[in-house]
Amino acid sequence: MVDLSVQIGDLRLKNPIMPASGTFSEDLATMLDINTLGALVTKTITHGIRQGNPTPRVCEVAGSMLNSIGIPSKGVDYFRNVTVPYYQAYDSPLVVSISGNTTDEFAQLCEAVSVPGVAAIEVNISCPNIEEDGKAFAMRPSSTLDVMRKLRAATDLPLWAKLTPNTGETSDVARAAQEGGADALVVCNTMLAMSIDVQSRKPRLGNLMGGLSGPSLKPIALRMAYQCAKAVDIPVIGCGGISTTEDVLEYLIAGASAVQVGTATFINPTAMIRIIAELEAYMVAYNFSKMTDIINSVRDEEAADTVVFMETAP
Amino acid sequence: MVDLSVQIGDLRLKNPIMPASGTFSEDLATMLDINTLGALVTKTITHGIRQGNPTPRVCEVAGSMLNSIGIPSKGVDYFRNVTVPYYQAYDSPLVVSISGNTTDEFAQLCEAVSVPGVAAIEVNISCPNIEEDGKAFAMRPSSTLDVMRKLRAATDLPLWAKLTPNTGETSDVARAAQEGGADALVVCNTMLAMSIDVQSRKPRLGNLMGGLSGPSLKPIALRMAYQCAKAVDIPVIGCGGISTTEDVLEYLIAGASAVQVGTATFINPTAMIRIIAELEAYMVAYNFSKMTDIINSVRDEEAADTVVFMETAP
Amino acid sequence: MTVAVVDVTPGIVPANEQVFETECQVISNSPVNNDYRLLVLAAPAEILNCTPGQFFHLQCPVREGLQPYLRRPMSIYGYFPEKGELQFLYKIAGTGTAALATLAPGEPLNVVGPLGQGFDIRDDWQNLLLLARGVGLATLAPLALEAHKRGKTLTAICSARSPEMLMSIDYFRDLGANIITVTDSEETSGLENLEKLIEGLIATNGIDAFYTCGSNRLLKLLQTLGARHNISGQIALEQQMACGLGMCQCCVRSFQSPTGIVHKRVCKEGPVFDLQEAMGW
Amino acid sequence: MTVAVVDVTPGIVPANEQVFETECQVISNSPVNNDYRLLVLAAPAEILNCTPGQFFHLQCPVREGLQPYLRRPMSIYGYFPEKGELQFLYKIAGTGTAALATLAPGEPLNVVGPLGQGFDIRDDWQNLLLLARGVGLATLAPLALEAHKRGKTLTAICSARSPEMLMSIDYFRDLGANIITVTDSEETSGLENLEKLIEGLIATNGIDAFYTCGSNRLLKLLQTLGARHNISGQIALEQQMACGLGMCQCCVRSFQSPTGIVHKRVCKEGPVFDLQEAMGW
Ligand SMILES: Cc1cc2nc3c(=O)[nH]c(=O)nc-3n(C[C@H](O)[C@H](O)[C@H](O)COP(=O)(O)OP(=O)(O)OC[C@H]3O[C@@H](n4cnc5c(N)ncnc54)[C@H](O)[C@@H]3O)c2cc1C
Ligand SMILES: Cc1cc2nc3c(=O)[nH]c(=O)nc-3n(C[C@H](O)[C@H](O)[C@H](O)COP(=O)(O)OP(=O)(O)OC[C@H]3O[C@@H](n4cnc5c(N)ncnc54)[C@H](O)[C@@H]3O)c2cc1C
Ligand SMILES: Cc1cc2nc3c(=O)[nH]c(=O)nc-3n(C[C@H](O)[C@H](O)[C@H](O)COP(=O)(O)O)c2cc1C
Ligand SMILES: Cc1cc2nc3c(=O)[nH]c(=O)nc-3n(C[C@H](O)[C@H](O)[C@H](O)COP(=O)(O)O)c2cc1C
Ligand code: FES
Ligand code: FES
Repeated sequence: MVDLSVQIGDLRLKNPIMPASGTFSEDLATMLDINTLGALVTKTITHGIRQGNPTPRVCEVAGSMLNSIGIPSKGVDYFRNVTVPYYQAYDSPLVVSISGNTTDEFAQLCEAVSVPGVAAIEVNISCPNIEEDGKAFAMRPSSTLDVMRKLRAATDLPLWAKLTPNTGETSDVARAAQEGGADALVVCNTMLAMSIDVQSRKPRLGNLMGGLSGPSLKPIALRMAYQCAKAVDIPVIGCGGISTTEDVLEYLIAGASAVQVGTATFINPTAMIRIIAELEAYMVAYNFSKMTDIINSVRDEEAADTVVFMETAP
Repeated sequence: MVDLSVQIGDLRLKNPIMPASGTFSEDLATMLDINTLGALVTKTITHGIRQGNPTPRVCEVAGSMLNSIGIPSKGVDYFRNVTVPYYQAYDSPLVVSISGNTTDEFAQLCEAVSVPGVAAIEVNISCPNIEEDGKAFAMRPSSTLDVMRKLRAATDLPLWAKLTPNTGETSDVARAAQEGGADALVVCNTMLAMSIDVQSRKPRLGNLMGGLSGPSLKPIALRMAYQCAKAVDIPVIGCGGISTTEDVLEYLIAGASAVQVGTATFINPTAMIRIIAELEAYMVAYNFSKMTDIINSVRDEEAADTVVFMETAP
Repeated sequence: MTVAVVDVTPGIVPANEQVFETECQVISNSPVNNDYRLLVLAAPAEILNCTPGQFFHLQCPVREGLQPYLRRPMSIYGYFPEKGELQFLYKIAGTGTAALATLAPGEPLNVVGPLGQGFDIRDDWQNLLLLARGVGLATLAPLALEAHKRGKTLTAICSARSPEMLMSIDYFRDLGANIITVTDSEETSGLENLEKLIEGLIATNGIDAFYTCGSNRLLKLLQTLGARHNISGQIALEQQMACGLGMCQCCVRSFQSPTGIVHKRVCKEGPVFDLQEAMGW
Repeated sequence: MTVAVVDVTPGIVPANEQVFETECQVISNSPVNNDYRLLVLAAPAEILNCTPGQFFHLQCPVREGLQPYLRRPMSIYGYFPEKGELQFLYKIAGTGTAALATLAPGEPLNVVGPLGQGFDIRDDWQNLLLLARGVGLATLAPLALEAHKRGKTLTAICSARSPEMLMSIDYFRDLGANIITVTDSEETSGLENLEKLIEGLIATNGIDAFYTCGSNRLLKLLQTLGARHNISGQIALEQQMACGLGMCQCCVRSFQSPTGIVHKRVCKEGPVFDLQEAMGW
C-alpha cells in the first residue's frame, strides 16, 4: 500500500499536492473534485477591500507568464462570512493566504482569520511593506524576523511563511522566518520581471512590472527550495514552475515536504489530479511506500557545503 | 542612411550587438566575420591559472540552460601575450572581462590588463568575493562601491560593471557602481538555479547549482536593465535571453544603449550577424535613422514612479 | 473615479456546473475568406451543453517557431450535440491563432469549456437585433440559431471592411433573419448611417433587445439608442485571460453598478454583460 | 591529484577553418533495428569536407511535448560530397533524439559543422583494428571507408547485446574488413575473450593502430594492450556540450600529459584523442 500523506508541522495532508495562492478558487470545483487535493490555499486576502492593479494584468513570455494582478480582496469579513463556510463542505484543510501593508495590520488580520474552519495561515510576506520603502518583508532577514514574531503572537494556528525569490539572502531570510515562529516555508512567490510590446513600446502589463511564474521559474525556485531545506528544520513547501510529476519529484528530492502547483493549472486545469495519480503510480513502480522515502533524498554528498550556500553564479 | 552605431561612454561601437562574456571566443571566427560585431568581449579571466568547476558543467532546463563552468583561466600573462595580439587583426574593440576573489587581486588584474589593444574592461563583479563569505561584490551596494572605487583607481580604460540578478537591491547596486566610477553597466549575469536528475537523484551540474541563461532569463534581465536605466546616467548594456531582433528592440526601448548576446549563439552560432542585418532592415522599414531614436523610447509615462522602483511582485 | 472590487458572490450560479478539459479531434480547419478560418472539432456530447455567447479555452498546438504557452479564449461559433461537433471561427492575430491555423484534420486539440455566461433571450423579447462586425459574427452565430429555434424575429446587421469580407450571411439568412449589410468600402458602416438604420427598424417593427460584441463604437451607439428607447441589450466583451475559470482575476473589466464602478471577470461573470452596465475603453 | 587548465593555444590548427550553420533537407530517417535509426540529409558540398571522427551539432526539431533547447552532437556516420549526402546513425536517448526521430523526408534540419578533430591514419600504419560497440559504430564507419580508400588492412570487432543488434556488418564487410562479432547473449563480448582475440590478432598479422570510442571498459583494455605491445591508438569521447565550437568550455575532460593532468575540450581538441592520454571515468 502506498501512503501519499505528508506531515507539515502539526498538519497531516492526504497528499503533497496543493494549489498555489492566487491560482485557485472555488471555481476549480467545476473541473475536478477539489477534495482530492492535499490542501486548499486561497488567494491572498487583505484586511480591507482592495481593487488590484490596472489591466492588462497578465502577459505571455517565452514558455511562461507574467502577472500583475495585485491583491484584489473582498476583505476579512467576506472571508469569514462566505469563504470559510463554503469550504466546510470539504475535508481538505483550508489554508488562508494573508498579507498586510504594515506589521500591525498584518498581525491584526492574522488574528481575524484565526477562526474555526481555517487549518493554517500562509503569510504572504513577499508583498510590499510600506514601512520599508515598499520592500517586501521577505527581502531582508530583519524585516522577516520582525513581522513573523508579530504574526506568531497573533495566532495559534500553523503559520506558513511564503518567501520571495527577489531577495539575495535566501538562506538568511529562511532562518529568520523559522526563528520568528514559522511552522513551514512556502518557497517561493513570483520573480519580478517585465515585458515590452515592441510595436506600441508600452510595457505589456498595466503595472509595468509583474511576477514571472511557470516553467521558467522552476530552476530558480528549486534552487531556493533546496537552499531553504538545508537552512532550516521546519518543512519546506516547494512552489514554482511545477507542471509535471517529474517536477514534483525534483522538489521532493531537493528537500521539500509538499508542493504547490500554480500556473500549470491555468494550462491544464486538471493537472493536480493527474499529478496525484501519477505520483501514486510512480511510488508503486519504484517500490516506495511512503513520501519520506523520497523527500530530501538528493545525492549531493559529493559537494562541499560552501557550494550549497553560494548566493551567486559565476 | 541608417546609422547603427552607439555611444558607450567614450567608446563608439559600430553597432549595438556584441557577445556576452563566456559565450564567445576566437573560435567563433570559424563561423562568421567577427569584425562585424559591435565589440568583442572575452571570457572572464583571473590573474592566475584556474581550472573551473567539475563536469557536467551544463544542463538543459525548459527552453533554457544552466551552466557552472566556473572561471577556467589561463591567467593574465597568456591574455597579454596571446589573446591581445590575436585580436589586433580586428578593428571591433576588444573588451576584456576580468574577475578577482578579493578587491586587491581584482584591482591588480585590472591594472595588468590595461594594455594597448584593450578598449574597455568589463569587471565581472557578479563573481564571489571571498572577503564577504563568498557573496558576489554586486550583491550589495556597499561592496559594489568599494570594489568599483579600487578598480577605477587601477585603470584609465573604460570600466563596465557587470551586475548580478541575484541581488534584491538592483537600483542601489547600480547607483553604487556609477558612484564608484563605472562608465557603463552590463545588466546582467546569470541567475542562480538548480536542476536535479530524478532518476539518479543527483544534481544535474557537477557544481550542484549554476547560472540560468537563455530565454527564461529575459523577463528578469529586461526588468533589471529597465530599473538600472532609470537609476543611473551612464549607459546600460542589456544582457539576458536575447535571441531575436525583437528581444534586442525590447532592451533598447527599455533604455539599454547596446546589448550582449550569450546563449543564443550556442543555438545559432550566426545569430548575431542575422540580428545586425535585421536591425538595419527594421530601422529602414520604420524610418529610423539612428539608434537613439529607439533607445529609451519606452512609453511608461502612465505609471507611477513608485512602481518603477518596486523590488517585489505581489 | 472610485473603483470598487468585484461584487460577485460565490453563490452566483455558474452557467455550467461542470466544465471539462477534453481532447477533441480536428475534423476540418480551413479558410473562410482572406482573414478568417473555420475550425470544426469532433467533440463528446457532454461538452456540447452550451449556451450561445459562451467560449472555450483552447490549448493551441506547439510548432517550430510558434510556442504559445497560455490557452486562448475562443467564442463558440457552433455547437451540435446531435452530430458531436464544435466549431470556432477565428482570425490569425498572433502566435496562438497562427499555431491553431496549422492544425490538420485528425490532430488533437485540448479544449476547456464550456465557459462563462452566455446570452439571455427573455421569453417576452420577440424582435431581436444583432449588430456585429468581423469576428463578432462568430459570437452571435449560435445566438441567431437559438433565437430561430425559439421562434424569434431576427434582424442582423453585418458590418465589414468590404463586401467580400462579409461572413456567415448565408448562415443568418438560412435562419430566416432579415439581413442588412454595411461596409466601409461602400461607406455604409459609419455610426450615423447605422443610427439611422436602427432608428428605422425601431420605428417600423420595433426592437426588444440588442445583441452585439467587441467594438467600443458599436457599444456606445447601442447604449445611446437603448437608453433613448428603453431597449434592453447585451454585449460580449474580450479581455486577456490566463485561467478562463474565474480563479486568477486577470480578466476584469470595469462596469457601472448602482454602488459605483465595479470590476467583473470577463471569463466568469461574462463574457456577456448587460449593455448599459458595460463601459467603453 | 592536481588538475591544470587546458593547455591549448589559439594557434592550434582547427580541423576546419570554416564551419557552417546550414539548413539541410531530410532525405530519409528510418529504423535500422530496434534501437538505432539512420538519418540521411541532402547537404551542400561545402559542409561535406569532413574527416572521419568529426561531428555535427544538430538543432533537433520542436514538437508538442518534445522541446529540446540546446543542440545535440552527433558523429558523422557518412559524408558523400559526390551525391551531396550527410548521414547520422543514432539511438533515441531522450528529448532531442526523440524529436530527431520524428523528422519526415522533406523537412529541414539545421546543422552546424563539421566540427572537431577527426581520426588520424598515419601513412606508416597498415593494419588497423576497430573496436566498437553500439553507436560507436557510427563514429568508426567513415574511418573504415577512409582506411579502405587508402588501402589499409582493416579488422573490425563489432560488439553488441545480441546478434540481431549488430549493425553495419555488411557495410564493414563491403569495405573488405575482416569482421569479428562478439555479443553479450553469446557470452563472447567479455573483456577476457576480447583480450584473447586481440592478442591473437597481434600475434598473427600484427596491428599498427587501435581505434575505438565511448566505452570505459574498452578504453582500459586497449590502453593495456597498447602499452604492452607499443601500439598507437585513438579514441573518440563524448561529453555534454553547449556551443560545440570551443567557446563555452563546458565539454572538458581530463587527460594525462607530461606536465600532469590537463583539461581538453571534447568539441575542439576532440572528440578524437590519443588512446594513452585519455582517462577513464
Ligand atoms: C471570450 C472571448 C472570445 C473570443 N472569441 C474569438 C473568436 O471567436 N474568434 C477570434 O478570432 N477571436 C476571438 N477572441 C480573441 C482571441 O482570443 C485572440 O485573438 C487570441 O487570444 C489571440 O491570440 P494570439 O496568440 O494569436 O495573439 P497574440 O497577440 O500573440 O496574443 C498574446 C496574448 O494576448 C492575448 N490576447 C490577444 N488578443 C486578445 C483578445 N482580443 N482577447 C483576449 N486576449 C487576447 C492572447 O490570448 C495571448 O495570451 C476572443 C476573446 C475572448 C476573450
Ligand atoms: C562528439 C559526440 C558524438 C556523438 N555521436 C553520436 C552518434 O553518432 N549517435 C548517437 O546516437 N549518439 C551520439 N552521441 C551522443 C548524443 O549526443 C546523445 O545521445 C544525445 O545528445 C542525447 O540527447 P537527448 O536529448 O536525446 O537525451 P537527453 O538525455 O534528454 O539529453 C539531455 C542533455 O544531455 C546531453 N547528452 C545526453 N547524452 C549525451 C552524450 N552521450 N554525450 C553528450 N551529451 C549528451 C544532450 O546533448 C542534452 O543536452 C554523440 C555525442 C558526442 C559528444
Ligand atoms: C495569476 C497569479 C496570481 C497570484 N497571486 C498570488 C497571491 O495572491 N498570493 C501569493 O502569495 N502568491 C500569488 N501568486 C504566486 C503563486 O502562488 C506562485 O507562488 C507562483 O505563481 C509560482 O508558482 P507557479 O510557477 O507554479 O505558478 C500568484 C501567481 C499567479 C500566476
Ligand atoms: C556557458 C556560459 C559561460 C559564461 N561565462 C561567463 C563569464 O565568464 N563571465 C561573465 O561575466 N559571464 C559569463 N556568463 C554569463 C553571460 O555572459 C550572460 O551574462 C548570461 O549568459 C545571460 O545572457 P544570455 O541569456 O544571452 O546567455 C556565461 C554564460 C554562459 C551560458
Ligand atoms: S481568466 Fe482567470 S479569472 Fe478570468
Ligand atoms: S561545447 Fe562549448 S567548448 Fe565544447
